[in-house]
Amino acid sequence: MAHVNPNPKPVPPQQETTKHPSAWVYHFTFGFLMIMLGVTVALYYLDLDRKTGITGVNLIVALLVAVSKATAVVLFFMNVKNGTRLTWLWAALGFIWALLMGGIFMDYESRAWVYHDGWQR
Amino acid sequence: MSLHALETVGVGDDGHEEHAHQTVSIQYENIEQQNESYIVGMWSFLVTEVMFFGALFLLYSLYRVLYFNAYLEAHQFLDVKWGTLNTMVLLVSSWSMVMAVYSGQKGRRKAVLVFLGITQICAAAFMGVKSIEYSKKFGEGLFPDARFNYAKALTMHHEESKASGNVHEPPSPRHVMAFKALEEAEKAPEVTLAAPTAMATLAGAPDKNQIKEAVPSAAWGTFEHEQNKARIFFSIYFTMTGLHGVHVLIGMLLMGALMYFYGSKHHCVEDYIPLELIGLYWHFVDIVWIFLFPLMYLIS
Amino acid sequence: MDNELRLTIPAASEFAEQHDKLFHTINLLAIFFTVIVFAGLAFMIIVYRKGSKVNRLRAPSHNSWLEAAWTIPPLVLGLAVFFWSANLFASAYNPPRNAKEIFVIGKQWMWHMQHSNGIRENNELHLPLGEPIKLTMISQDVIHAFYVPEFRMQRMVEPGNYSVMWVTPSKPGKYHLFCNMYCGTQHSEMGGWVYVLPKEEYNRWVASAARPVAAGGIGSKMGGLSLAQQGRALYEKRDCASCHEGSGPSQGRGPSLAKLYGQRRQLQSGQSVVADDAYLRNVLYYPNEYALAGWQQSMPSYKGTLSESDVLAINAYVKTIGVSPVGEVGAPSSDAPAADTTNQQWRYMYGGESYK
Amino acid sequence: MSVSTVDRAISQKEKVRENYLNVAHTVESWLLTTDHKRIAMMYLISISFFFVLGGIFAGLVRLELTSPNGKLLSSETYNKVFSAHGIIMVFLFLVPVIPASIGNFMLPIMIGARDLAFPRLNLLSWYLYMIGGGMILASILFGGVDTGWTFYTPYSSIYANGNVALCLVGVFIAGFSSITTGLNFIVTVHKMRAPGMTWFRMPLFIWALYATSVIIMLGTPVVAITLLLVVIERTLGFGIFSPELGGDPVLFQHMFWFYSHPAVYIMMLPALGVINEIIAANCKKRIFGYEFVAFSSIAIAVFGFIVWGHHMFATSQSMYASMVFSVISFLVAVPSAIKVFNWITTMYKGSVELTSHMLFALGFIGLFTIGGLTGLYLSSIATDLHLTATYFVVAHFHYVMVGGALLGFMSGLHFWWPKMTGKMYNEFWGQLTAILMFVGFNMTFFPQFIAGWLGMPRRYHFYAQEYQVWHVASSLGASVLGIAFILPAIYLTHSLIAGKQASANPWNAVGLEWTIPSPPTTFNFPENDLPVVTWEAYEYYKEQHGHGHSDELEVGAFEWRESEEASV
Ligand code: HEA
Ligand code: HEA
Ligand code: HEC
Ligand code: CUA
Ligand SMILES: [Cu+2]
Repeated sequence: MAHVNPNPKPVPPQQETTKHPSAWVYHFTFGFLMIMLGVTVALYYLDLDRKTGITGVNLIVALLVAVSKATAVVLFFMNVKNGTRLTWLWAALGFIWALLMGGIFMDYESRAWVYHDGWQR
Repeated sequence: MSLHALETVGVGDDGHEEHAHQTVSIQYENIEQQNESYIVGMWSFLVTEVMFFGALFLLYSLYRVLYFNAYLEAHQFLDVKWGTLNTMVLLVSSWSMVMAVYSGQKGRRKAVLVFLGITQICAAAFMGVKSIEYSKKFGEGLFPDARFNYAKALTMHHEESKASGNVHEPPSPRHVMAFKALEEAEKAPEVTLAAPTAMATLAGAPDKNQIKEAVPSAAWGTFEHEQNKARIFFSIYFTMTGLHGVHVLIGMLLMGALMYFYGSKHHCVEDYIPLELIGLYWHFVDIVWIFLFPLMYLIS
Repeated sequence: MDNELRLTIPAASEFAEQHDKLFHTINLLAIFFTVIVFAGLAFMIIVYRKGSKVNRLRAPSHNSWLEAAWTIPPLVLGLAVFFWSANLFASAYNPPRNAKEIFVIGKQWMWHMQHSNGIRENNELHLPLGEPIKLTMISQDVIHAFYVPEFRMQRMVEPGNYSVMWVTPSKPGKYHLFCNMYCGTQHSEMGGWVYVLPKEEYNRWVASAARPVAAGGIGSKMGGLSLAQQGRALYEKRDCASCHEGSGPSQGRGPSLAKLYGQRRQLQSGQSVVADDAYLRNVLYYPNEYALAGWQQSMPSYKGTLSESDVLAINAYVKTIGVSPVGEVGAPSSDAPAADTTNQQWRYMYGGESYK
Repeated sequence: MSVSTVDRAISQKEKVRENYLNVAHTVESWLLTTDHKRIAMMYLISISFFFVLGGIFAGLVRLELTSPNGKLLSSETYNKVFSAHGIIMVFLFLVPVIPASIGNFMLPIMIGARDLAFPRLNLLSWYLYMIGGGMILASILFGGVDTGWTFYTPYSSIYANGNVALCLVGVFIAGFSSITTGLNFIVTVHKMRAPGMTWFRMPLFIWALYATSVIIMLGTPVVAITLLLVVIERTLGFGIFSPELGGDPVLFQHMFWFYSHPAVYIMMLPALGVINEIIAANCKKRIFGYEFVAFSSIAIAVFGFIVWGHHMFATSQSMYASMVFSVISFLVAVPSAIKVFNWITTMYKGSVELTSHMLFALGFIGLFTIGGLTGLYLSSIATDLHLTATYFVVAHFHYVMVGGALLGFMSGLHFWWPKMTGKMYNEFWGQLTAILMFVGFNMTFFPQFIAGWLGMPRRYHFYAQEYQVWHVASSLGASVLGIAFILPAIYLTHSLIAGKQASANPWNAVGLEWTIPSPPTTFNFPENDLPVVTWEAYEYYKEQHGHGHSDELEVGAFEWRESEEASV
């Protein structure tokens, strides 16, 4: 039941500037993604935690790799360029998600502060 | 066919005036407003999707902190090779999707069809691999419903790796626990295996306490908690990958529809917006997997 | 119907007295702002009603100073209330060390109390006046909440997790005990009474409660044993000593439990934790989770064989090992005789007409 | 007045004029419509249905509670009844009510668009709502749900009787209906504003709807997935929240309130937005401090996301976390204060007309203030330890949800009813209802503050006798309130049949919606031409001169409208 606008207005001309990038951008991005995939898997077998003795390094590096992959997809594959209004929506989103994460972890992390170092000793 | 050749397929379709065939719905003033609205809409939808999966990632992280050892152990049941393969498949699909969108913008109908075809095949391959993985887990008793049997899985896993000569060390305490628990379970399966889910399955049954008392012997009791933590891992694993799989399936349906339209003569190739929207969606599905893969398969 | 319009409720704990001061301050604040708003509205309606002959010249449409004037006072007042309240809350959070410990177990739909002197009560709690009381509470099924309005205090009672609440009763009387977290069909009947008794009366109650029914007492003390003694009986029944400082065949398999409570323990996982109530409970239920550094984990789990109330008793005993003598124990005892009071529950809790 | 003669002349013409209601009469023309106005009306009807249902459950609750050991219902049934009341009222009534009915109708018109950005999505939203509502209804009718509207684990995931899984799936689907609506609004506000309609020319109602939509988009998916997990845990036995299965039940509360506190602002913000329109129109004045009011909506939306832990002060949540949540709860009260005081100041030097919708709005301000201020007792941790889960909380949230959001809805409904239906209702009955509702409401819920302060726990079927006085008082009030809700059902329905034709602008208000005929045509604007906006929001006076009588004042924007109307 979609109704059609019988006489749509013409698009204002100055808008016709957003260019489609050359296909090579996509091929390079794809290559980058594959390499990063290799890096993640290699990391897993290397197990930096054991190598460096610091717990969590591997997780952090793996997440950094994942974030870089995701960023590549968002920037190039999803072509985020005309997103002026959207950028803040995304920022808001990351902010809100961080709040949820932060709030819950704040609770669980700080529970021990009272019980363990408090009166009971 | 070389890439270049692919890109030039279907040039014959274009060459018309820009946007000439696109219809503008009544609520919009012009085609640009319509297109932008759709794109903003898709992004907003993806925002909700991110929160949707974000909540699950949060659960994942919290339990990972609380039950790290159980995570570490349980993730061994996920096969890194399959996972890597699936990641590769999805990345390829993402690339072919972006190429489809690219071709769509250039108005190359056949190239669109070919690239969408590649994407479809990748998606199908992804689901195929997933179903192999899933059925293996079902077989091992790792599906976290009432029949979840971690003891059996652990024992089988240990024997498997012994048979393949990977393990020389003695079994870990957890394995010992699993053996013991399994032994007991075999002696009195109906009681013991029911234990962890007694509460769940008997919700509302009047004799909850009876079951509770009948259940655990020492070894099983010790193991039950281990099992529960592994069970949480697998619950989260199945929920997240399951929902992701549902998204892949939906993507496949959408792409199917799209291919139908691009294949049929009446469709106007100028209207590449649906293609672009589905492309965005598909990349999002890909991104979710980009995070799922290291978090689920690569715990160290 | 109780025809008296009661607007106050006794403040029967030290916290309650503090609480009421805060409460009434917020009351004043709320009334103040409500009056401002209502008076403001009334003024505007009356003076500027349509058709009234007043000056409407130069009506303002914005004024940042004015905005600040009604942003900052609520902010400041709100923060003041917050600091007061948070302070009070913090003081109500950690029980003093000398608090008398009582264990509470919630289950659908009754309360079970275990005093450290061995007295057990169902749906009733007797407390001495003026002594700080620490309630360590856990649920066997869903979440409940232990609520005594006169104490102005409640805490959720969660499964798998001890929660602590403490009060210093400051007024003798008989007060309602409510379960204040929705827990199923008979949620509204999961409650009873809290008796705050002056010292002598309390001691008399203890004596009578300890005496068996046959001897004219209430008989809520099991076999005349203290909680630690009951725990000791269980400890012996389960043969914990065979590993812990015992003399049996597996002697020395487990660490000595002497003076364990409150110590810092090093775990195999690298963590170090304090041996508090939660630790003692979790070791019994999930020993492998709390495997000690330097020990071969071999302790079995007692989940399913020891109920929450058994665990509380055993741990009451464990806390005394190497600290104070507990005394010989007679026959081993089982779980408390949890009389099913639900039938008469309404009459018991709320009095008046008979139940159904 | 010359204006009304013009109006009357127009309304004569309107008798035959085509509008969105009479373009087609078939059932499909409704069920398959993509017209936002028709969808809004379908929403209005279905939401009203669920409100009556929820109201009947409320009546049962009040009836049962007149006696401390009520025998009308068994405990199990009582629990199912108040759960049904809460679930229906929150998920099927108050969350969608203003956005999906009034908002759906007014948003495109007020920003000057022919429809929402995605009309078909809008229709889908209604179908999702109906499917979700149907499932919730089915779960209540077959088996019932006795978890309360909060679905706390492990009770809901393991112990509860009844049809919890079906109900949760229903809530899940209803959640997607609000997500689709929110998404549609966001895109519409971003992309569909008429030429000249800048962000700061938008009516404040639109700002409120926008903030609401952002909350919906960011919060609803979280609760959707959380409830889905409970369903999975309950049906398949996956372990997530149940301690029996190694999970953490308090985690559920975190996830639930992460949505459900923002959700209370989903319910509140649209009502707060409506009030701006009413106050401006009935004082014939621009809203005082427009920017402050606009940004306070955004501030509430953002801060609203970080206070959820104030529902968990009595749980094992850590002391420090509780304090953080508490202090932010005090902060979130400030933007609300800004709104309240700006409204009062708006009336200063206005020309206040006590129409029925204005009476509702005034009642709203008073009751929201009381409700909001009692929220402060609860966000202060020490007092919350006494008051949490007592009738004090019940009274608090009815003050904000019924006294606030519901009266806000009534106010908006009365304000825009002529526009939506093209008919005038009886003003006397409207005013009477507003007063009756205010009185009945206070009679119902004020006693509950006292009962709560005396320690009366909520969700109690049986209770101690000393609370009976307050319960009886409350039930008495509820009967007045019940009557007050029956009245509009009568006179509004009557207006549809026998009401006077409404003119294009019966309240002499400004705003795009009053420039078009009542009821509007299918694509809202004459000749489908979008208006070009050259004026600010609430431009009631172009310039001021003279003193005293409001009738002497020049109503600037109105002059402009007169000439517009001539062309209709
Ligand atoms: C529309 C819905 C709505 C709204 C708007 C609010 C608004 C607020 N709510 Fe409420 N709330 C609920 C619906 C709502 N609430 C519901 C449904 C529950 C119960 C859920 C359940 O358990 O079932 C609940 C429960 C609830 C609790 C938990 C109680 C408990 O279970 O223990 C708390 C605690 O902090 C709280 C606080 C607040 C605060 C601080 C505000 C603030 O936003 C209020 C701000 C407004 C004002 C303050 C008034 C105007 C200001 C002035 C006139 C200036 C003066 C101001 C100052 C001095 C600061 N609410
Ligand atoms: C939008 C939300 C909303 C609305 C409008 C209402 C409206 C009302 N509510 Fe409700 N209420 C909640 C949301 C709401 N409530 C929630 C979330 C809970 C918590 C549930 C839980 O604990 O899980 C709750 C709980 C709740 C309780 C506590 C139950 C308990 O804890 O045991 C009570 C008790 O008095 C109550 C009463 C009322 C009354 C009298 C009305 C009245 O305002 C209703 C008036 C309306 C009508 C009566 C309908 C219209 C009238 C007719 C169609 C005429 C025919 C009907 C009759 C004559 C009966 N509600
Ligand atoms: C089969 C041997 C065995 C039995 C029986 C046994 N334990 Fe243990 N227990 C151990 C071992 C070994 C450890 C230390 C390693 C560990 O924590 O698993 C331990 C640790 C403990 C600890 C923690 C000690 C610390 O220093 O932190 C407590 C408390 C405890 N046991 C109590 C009990 C109680 C009470 C019982 C009886 C109900 C019991 N144990 C039965 C072997 C046993
Ligand atoms: Cu136990 Cu409510
Ligand atoms: Cu809240």
